[in-house]
Amino acid sequence: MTTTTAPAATTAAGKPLPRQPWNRHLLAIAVLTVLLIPLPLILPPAQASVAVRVLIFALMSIGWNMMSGFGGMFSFGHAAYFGIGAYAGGFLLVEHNVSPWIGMLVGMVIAAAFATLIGFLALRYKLRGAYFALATFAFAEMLRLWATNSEFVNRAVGYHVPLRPESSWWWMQFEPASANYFWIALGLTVIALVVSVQFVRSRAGQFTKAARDDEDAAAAVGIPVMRYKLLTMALSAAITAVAGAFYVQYFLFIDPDLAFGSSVSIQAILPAVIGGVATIWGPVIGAVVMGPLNDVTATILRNPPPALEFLQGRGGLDVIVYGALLIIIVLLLPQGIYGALRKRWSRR
Amino acid sequence: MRKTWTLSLALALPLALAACGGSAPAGTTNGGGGQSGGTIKIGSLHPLSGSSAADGQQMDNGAKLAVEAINDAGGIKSQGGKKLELVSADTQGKPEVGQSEAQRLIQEGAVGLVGTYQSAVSANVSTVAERNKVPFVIDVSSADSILAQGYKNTFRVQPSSTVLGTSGAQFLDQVSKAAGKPVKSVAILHEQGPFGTAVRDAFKAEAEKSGIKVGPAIAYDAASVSDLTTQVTQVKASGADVLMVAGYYRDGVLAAKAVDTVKPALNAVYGVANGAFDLPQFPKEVGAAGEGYFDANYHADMTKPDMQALAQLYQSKYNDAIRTGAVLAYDSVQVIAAALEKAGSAEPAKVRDAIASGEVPTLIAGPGTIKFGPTGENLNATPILMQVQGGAPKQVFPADKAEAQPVYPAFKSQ
Amino acid sequence: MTSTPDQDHVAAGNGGGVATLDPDELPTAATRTVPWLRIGVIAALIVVAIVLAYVRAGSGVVVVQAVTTGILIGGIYGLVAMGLTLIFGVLDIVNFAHGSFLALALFLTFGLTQAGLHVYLALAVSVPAMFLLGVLVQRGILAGAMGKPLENQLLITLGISLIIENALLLFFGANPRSVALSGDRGVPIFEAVANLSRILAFVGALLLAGLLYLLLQRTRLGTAIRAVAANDTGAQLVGIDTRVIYAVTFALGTACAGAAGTLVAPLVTIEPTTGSLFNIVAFVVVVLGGMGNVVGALVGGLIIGLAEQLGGIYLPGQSPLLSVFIVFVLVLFLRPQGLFRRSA
Amino acid sequence: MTLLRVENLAKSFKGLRAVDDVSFEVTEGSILGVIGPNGAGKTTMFNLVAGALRPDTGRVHLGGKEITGHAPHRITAAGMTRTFQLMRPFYSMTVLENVTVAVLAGGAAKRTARETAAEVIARVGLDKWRDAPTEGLPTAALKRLELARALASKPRVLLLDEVLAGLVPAERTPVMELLERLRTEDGVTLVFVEHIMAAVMRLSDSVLVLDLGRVLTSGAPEEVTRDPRVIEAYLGEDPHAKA
Repeated sequence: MTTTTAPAATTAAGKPLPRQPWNRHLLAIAVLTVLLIPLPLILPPAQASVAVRVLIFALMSIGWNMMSGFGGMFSFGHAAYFGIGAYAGGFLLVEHNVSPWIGMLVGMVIAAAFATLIGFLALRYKLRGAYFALATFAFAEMLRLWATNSEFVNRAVGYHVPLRPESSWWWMQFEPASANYFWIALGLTVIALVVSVQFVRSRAGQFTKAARDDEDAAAAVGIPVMRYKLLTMALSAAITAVAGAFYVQYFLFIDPDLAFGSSVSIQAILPAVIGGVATIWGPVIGAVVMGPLNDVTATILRNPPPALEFLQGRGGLDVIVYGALLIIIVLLLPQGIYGALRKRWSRR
Repeated sequence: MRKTWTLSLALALPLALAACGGSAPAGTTNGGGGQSGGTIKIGSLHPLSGSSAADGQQMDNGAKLAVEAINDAGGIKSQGGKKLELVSADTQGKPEVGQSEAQRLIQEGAVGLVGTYQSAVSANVSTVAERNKVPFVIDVSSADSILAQGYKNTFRVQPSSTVLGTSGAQFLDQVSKAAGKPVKSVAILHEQGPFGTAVRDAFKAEAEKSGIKVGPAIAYDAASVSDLTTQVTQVKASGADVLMVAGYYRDGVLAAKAVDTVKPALNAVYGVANGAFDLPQFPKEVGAAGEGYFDANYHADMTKPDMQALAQLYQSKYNDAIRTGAVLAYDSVQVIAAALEKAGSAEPAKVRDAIASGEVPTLIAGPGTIKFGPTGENLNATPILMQVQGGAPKQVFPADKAEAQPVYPAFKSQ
Repeated sequence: MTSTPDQDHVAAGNGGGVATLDPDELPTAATRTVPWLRIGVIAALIVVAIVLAYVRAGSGVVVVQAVTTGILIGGIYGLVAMGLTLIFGVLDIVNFAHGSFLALALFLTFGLTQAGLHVYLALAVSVPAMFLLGVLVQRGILAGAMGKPLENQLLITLGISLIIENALLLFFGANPRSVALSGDRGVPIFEAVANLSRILAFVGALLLAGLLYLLLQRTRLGTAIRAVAANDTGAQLVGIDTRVIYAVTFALGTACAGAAGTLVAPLVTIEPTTGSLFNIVAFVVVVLGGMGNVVGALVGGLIIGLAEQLGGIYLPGQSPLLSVFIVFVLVLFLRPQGLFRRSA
Repeated sequence: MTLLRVENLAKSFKGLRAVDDVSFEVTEGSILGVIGPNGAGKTTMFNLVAGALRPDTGRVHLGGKEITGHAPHRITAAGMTRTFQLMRPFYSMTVLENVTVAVLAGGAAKRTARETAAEVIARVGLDKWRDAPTEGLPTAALKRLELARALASKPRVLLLDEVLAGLVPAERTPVMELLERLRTEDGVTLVFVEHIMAAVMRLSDSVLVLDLGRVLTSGAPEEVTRDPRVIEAYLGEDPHAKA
């Protein structure tokens, strides 16, 4: 009767529970932050602005990854949340002289509310996969079209952030090459990373992952699936909205295409997929790789090595190279860079 | 623990690499020039790829020709004959790319910038220019809002949307009255962006002053429109005797095709700053249907011998007909060069002051030289009226710029 | 099994509703029944929309013109969407490169007409050429991404479209080009008019939809394609080489883009980015018609064409795309499986 | 005392009556076996009771409270949990994580959840696989995981959908022993759908026979299996032969 797999409670006590990676992630974030703080002081200003752009990408993508990676709800419309963040910041600052920090918070709240609304509709009507993705896309596009034609948000003109005579933390405005921009972006990204670590290890995060893996089974163990999916979407939207709000203050300008265009949604997806979907580090690694890529190819082609001289000055070539690299990376590393690395580590 | 460190390293490494990859060329340029070296750099920011690449490449070529002309004439004489060097950048038509490219050009030592075609990109670049205190001369970008920021370092050679719309309405009124058939009502078809709406508003205000009835004003989305037949049918139903069209190239062609199909009873199709009607390829694309189309637009002055020479040079060098955008870029570089000459220094702040107080001859048709007002707007920027005659756009009004007489009503059949 | 764990799990997570494709497409007798009721409801809604447009515009001519234009444009949207829906239905790929294939065909047609060929004879070259390219792209690039998550495929096809569009820019320059159809003129339809070239493109779209339908319903290849769409593992078990079917289907879809490119060449300004104009609308049409449903794509195209044109009357000053997306979202929520696909 | 009471449950799919006027009661601490030929409506009935489907008519009471049409997670919270016929683990997680999620969903504190989960895992005999990813786990282990996950939410009523299917006979016995212990030690009430008659005969206090969506008969296992109508429903197949 007694087989090897028979319930023998005695073995349970001896085996220690496996360690969880969360604290290691947090430690890595801390180490990385310390390493990166001096970066803007080392980099030439043009590259420092690339670094800021990388951080904006990372921030957008950390948001996307939360909903679409950990939550499994593929969003092709994160431009909606990015744009809401950007417009909230721009609108409040330009029209009502409100600090960008407050604008950022307001943007987060509105984006979260909008995401909850879209999520409720999409989940209520049981949209999944490509259908869900296209629904999110449609909402982002509708926002873009609305903003383009709405007097309320200054139509297609959008907003210019007025320049201030002096640097100010409260107004988030500094000298153009100031390291402060990088540090703010770094701070926001680090917060977003910590939030995503804490989210994944939290009850909500575990429930969300369970619901992604199997919705019915999750409901059967007692998880209110809808509630946690909406929560995840709201959090995801809020993070991406932060990226939008910062974008406006850094680039000092926003218009409907920049805020809600479909290329924005792609920019939110790209780093996570390249770096590794549903991993903490994927969006960051992806942003670091893809962010400067355009500039690097453009730079190389501007002053090409002798072998490639014939390519100099041909418009569009850098984009071709970019497209080719994109395909190669996605084909060779379908689980993303971090996904591939992790696989190697765990095999060891 | 080891994993953590490896990870940190793996993350830090690409950043560092990217930085190196980016900075290497910057290093080479430091060796090659800057202000202390042999050349003075001027940045050219245009969309060399993307949907506006055709115009962007034209404009970049125009800027190149200007630099060559100045260098061939002995460079900047007040600075010992120093040569100019044009550093071109591709904005891809994207504001954020335009912004970082502008930053890069300034970092590489550009003492002035010209650009950029799209209003959104120009707006972003103007901010960069203002913060770095480097002069930026806008060749093409008509949105009024760009110069409404009170920036001190942004100048615009071409007329603003408001000027275009206002002059457009005046020209129409004058030409039709001269022909003895004053315009009674105008229907408007315009793209829905800031450009189209600003032109519409200015045109409407001015036309109504002259007692012309304006309406309906129909907007369309230039990026996605694929047919304008229904809109033109609305115009036909309204009974307007002139159709005003404010838009870009592709939609301008669609409008012309729709007019040809629907055949409304119009005395004229009248573009204001239309991106199609005054281009040489427009009659080729729509054929006889384009005959008689007006366009009130800033335009290269083909009555000037210098302009004719430049057009020939462009044709022989790039095997393409020069467009006004390229001429504006050419002029914009001339503006900076003249300022360099006047200031006797390549210091951006001094160049800026010289631009603000200077006066530069232009190849664009207008009442005079390029001269900037307090907001940075070119005070002498006005459009002229063009009309497609005999399969090519001709300057027809005002009389002193006319290559031919305006034909109004433009369509014989009426 | 272990090689594609993700796929299995995703399918399970989806409740099998979306990832596995249209069970209607199985060649059973029941699927041939025409959903008359649904067609009736849609037709009634369209009539109501037209009446409202008339009330709003106050001019019969304008509405007749809008309907005429909407239907003609809709046929073209349907044509572009047919290829897309086929690819989605069988390969489960959201193909972002579809518009750039169309652009490629536009330039090909331009080149051929420059060489003296009549526009519509260019079909004889553009369709096979695009078919071939489709095979190459599928075998060379996309085969490696089959069964991978949505986002991976999306980025790959995005990469392809970036390459094609910018290669066109590189080789042809950015000057807009055009193809003239000799003898093109306005043809009166009731009180409205339409260009001959648009009418011909519309007729071409109908013919192509018919051909594609016959191919899918009446040939062995079509049966195999439908079998793979319904259940690729099952199809494999009965001896269908799914790799061949994937390649052929993708190529067919690309060839549709090729045909569309040639047919619309006289109507549009030919630029590297022209194709992307059609792409977004085509996605909407695909969902509307039911993913994988070729005839549905045609009907969906007509509806979107009408929505766009009538929407311009309802919401003057707004982009016609806004009404397209409003219709889209409504359909998505009320009939997520598309207008012509049964609920599972 | 009656813990689960089902009254006149019915559900149709497109005109087909999958479940038709089914009523039964389960006393606390008892085991009810549900049998019936393929297509008898067992799984549909299960889904109706567990809240995965909403019944057209009829009521479900759990411990005196009506739970008809409640969402599955609310029914779980009310004390009734189910397993799935096809095993449905959270594929991205290890066995321990799977069960931990269920423990957390039951409202346990985060600090102790993993220990509790480990105990449950040990209890169902999954210790060997505890830290393994669910991908590639053998069927027997997955079945136990289904059980462990269901147990983690401390149900008063456990609905088991063919928990023994796919197991070789040697693997069945320990699971059956486990089920019995659940009843005796934990006082869990069990309702299980099963094809394997030996298990039904051994475990059930009473048996419910469904055929074509209706209750054919119910009663003690021995009586039911001798009922000619039951034998008829199984197409002349002697149900005892399966054992």
